[in-house]
Amino acid sequence: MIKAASHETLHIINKSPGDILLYQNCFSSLLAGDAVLFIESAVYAAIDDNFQSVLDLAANDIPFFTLQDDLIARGLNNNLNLRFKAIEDNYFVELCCLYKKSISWF
Amino acid sequence: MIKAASHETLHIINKSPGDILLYQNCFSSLLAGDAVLFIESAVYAAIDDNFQSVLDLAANDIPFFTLQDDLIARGLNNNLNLRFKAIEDNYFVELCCLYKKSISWF
Amino acid sequence: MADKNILLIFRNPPFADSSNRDSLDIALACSAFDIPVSLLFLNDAVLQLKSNQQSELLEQKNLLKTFKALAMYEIKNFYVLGSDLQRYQLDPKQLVISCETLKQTEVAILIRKFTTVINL
Amino acid sequence: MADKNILLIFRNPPFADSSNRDSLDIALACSAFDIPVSLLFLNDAVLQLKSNQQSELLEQKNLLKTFKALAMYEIKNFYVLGSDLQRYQLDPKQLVISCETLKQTEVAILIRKFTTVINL
Amino acid sequence: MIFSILLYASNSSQQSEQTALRFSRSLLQQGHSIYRVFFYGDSVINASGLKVTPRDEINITEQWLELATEHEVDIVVCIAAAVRRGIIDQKEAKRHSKAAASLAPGFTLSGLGQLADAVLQSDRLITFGN
Amino acid sequence: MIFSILLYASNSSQQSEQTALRFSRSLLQQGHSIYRVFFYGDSVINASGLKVTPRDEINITEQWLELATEHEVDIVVCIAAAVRRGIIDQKEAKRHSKAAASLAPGFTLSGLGQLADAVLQSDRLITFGN
Repeated sequence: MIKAASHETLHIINKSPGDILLYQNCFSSLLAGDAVLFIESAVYAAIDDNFQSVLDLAANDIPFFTLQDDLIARGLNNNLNLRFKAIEDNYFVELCCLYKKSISWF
Repeated sequence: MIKAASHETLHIINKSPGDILLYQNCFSSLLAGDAVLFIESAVYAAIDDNFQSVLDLAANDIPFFTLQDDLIARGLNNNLNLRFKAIEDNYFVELCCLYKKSISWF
Repeated sequence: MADKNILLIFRNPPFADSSNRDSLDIALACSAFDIPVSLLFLNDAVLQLKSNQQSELLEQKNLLKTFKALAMYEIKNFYVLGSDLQRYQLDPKQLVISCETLKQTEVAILIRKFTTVINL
Repeated sequence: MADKNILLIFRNPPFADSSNRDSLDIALACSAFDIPVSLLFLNDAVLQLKSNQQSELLEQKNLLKTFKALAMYEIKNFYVLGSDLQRYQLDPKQLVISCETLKQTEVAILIRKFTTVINL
Repeated sequence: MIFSILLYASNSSQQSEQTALRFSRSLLQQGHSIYRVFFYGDSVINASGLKVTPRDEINITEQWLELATEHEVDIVVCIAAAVRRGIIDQKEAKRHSKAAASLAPGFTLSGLGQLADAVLQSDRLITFGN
Repeated sequence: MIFSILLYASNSSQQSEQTALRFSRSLLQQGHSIYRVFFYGDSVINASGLKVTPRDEINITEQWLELATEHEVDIVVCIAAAVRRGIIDQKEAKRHSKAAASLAPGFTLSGLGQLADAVLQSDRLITFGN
């Protein structure tokens, strides 16, 4: 039986996936138990065809969240990468409570 | 006999080579007759071991200049990439006169 | 003084900073001074031309109306990169203004046609 | 409230913006409140620790003196990446403070040890 | 839970401020509390009482003040960051012989100790920057 | 040759301003001229008369004013960019019912037409930003 990982660090990233170095830094800082929340311009990662190579740096067991309102504001409703789970703002708060700390990457 | 290219566009770049996208944009915009001037944090390109891959985007006949004072201020005096020619501030002005226009990449 | 024309390069996604609005305002000012203006969208900048944006959700102003109004100021030359469209799964028809799609190698050739380039 | 400790992440080269100075000031303030402080230098940030900088040429203040003075405030844990040193041809001996050199994979493990991380 | 918010915009985009506002409103609605909002770096410009927001844009300064008043949130502007950017209160104006103050009423200038204190007193510190 | 300078700092680092100053001094020394220096975007903060520069740092505002006075350089601050960041002159203060002005004496607020005019009147426009 696999023990469920505890909730450790919530990584909050807000730049578009064009900022390759920022994504490398963020994804290299992940350990099991962490999660990544994509906000503001980072929501474009969910429709970025070039994103796979940097995405591979993040192990499959790291959950990816993205803000629903930031997606809709940018006209992004379909063809989203299935790895991303869109959430409401109140769940952003819940994530911050659930995880022991946050790191903002900007 | 090869005709000397005219002096067309001076590209002025000021971010460190960690900003990969900026360097790709700048170097993709070069044509014969252009030159690149590396100022401020961009002078670190002259000591960057990882720089070769992006540098290959710029054809060999594109001159690379860098500001002497910006190098010295950052403690960079030796092991500089030989492609870069260090210049004084007054030659920065001369380059701007010599080339028909400039584009700043920041 | 030789005749001038100007290329404004946009490189940033919508809402992230003020550079897109600032470049657009330069475009309008230059046009009012009868300087021919062209706009080039690189990287994420094409994303701001996407239709169906709902910036009111962010309590932000979007620039779509201003882009659409540029034709009234005789600003009609817009360029985007095919590779950027592809990257972000965009069809040229989804853009709010009609843009010419360039290959990467055509950017350098385009730039050469202008006396002045502003790249905020 | 559980005991706190803080990691400050530096990511920018010297002179480029105010983030390095701002992070350093946070380090000093936290130390004054008896919060244990560690500093992690990523990417270009290691370049600001290089000796032989002559910032007076730029009429800028450099932060070398402040970094050297951190020990007086009981701030002694500094981390750099081996890959960043190598990239910029830096020897740990050329740095003005004594840093522990980490492998890329050790960064995530380091981060886990802190209750608070500020990453300007 | 007790939150504190660190605002650190590196440019005049209001996007990170607006995200921070959305986040703050949401957490207060859910019954959590904010110990302190700390304006640092270029974010201090948002505490200017002299800036004029175009009519079709949101006035971030007012929104923070409303939130602070309604929920008794402590809003602190870093004095060092503010003074070097021309955001000064009456006291600083006098001390530096400046003709006028520029800090919007309702904001307080104070030192980074207020941020360190927020680290100690809060369960979570969330940074919003760009 | 006739130069114009466009300043566009996206953060409060003074590096690009200082490079622009070095460049401007050098070109004037070589007998070229500056038609106009145009402050745009976040660069307008450098035209604040209320900011206090720490004693061990260079006061960029004063340096631009010195250069302007000595060489009769036209220095213009974009009015739209300035007003939204709280950099206002007496006229704007009155118009918007603000308690005080903040623009440093010696600087002028004006519109983007001044930049378009600079494009037309100069041989070279050089942008310094970050």
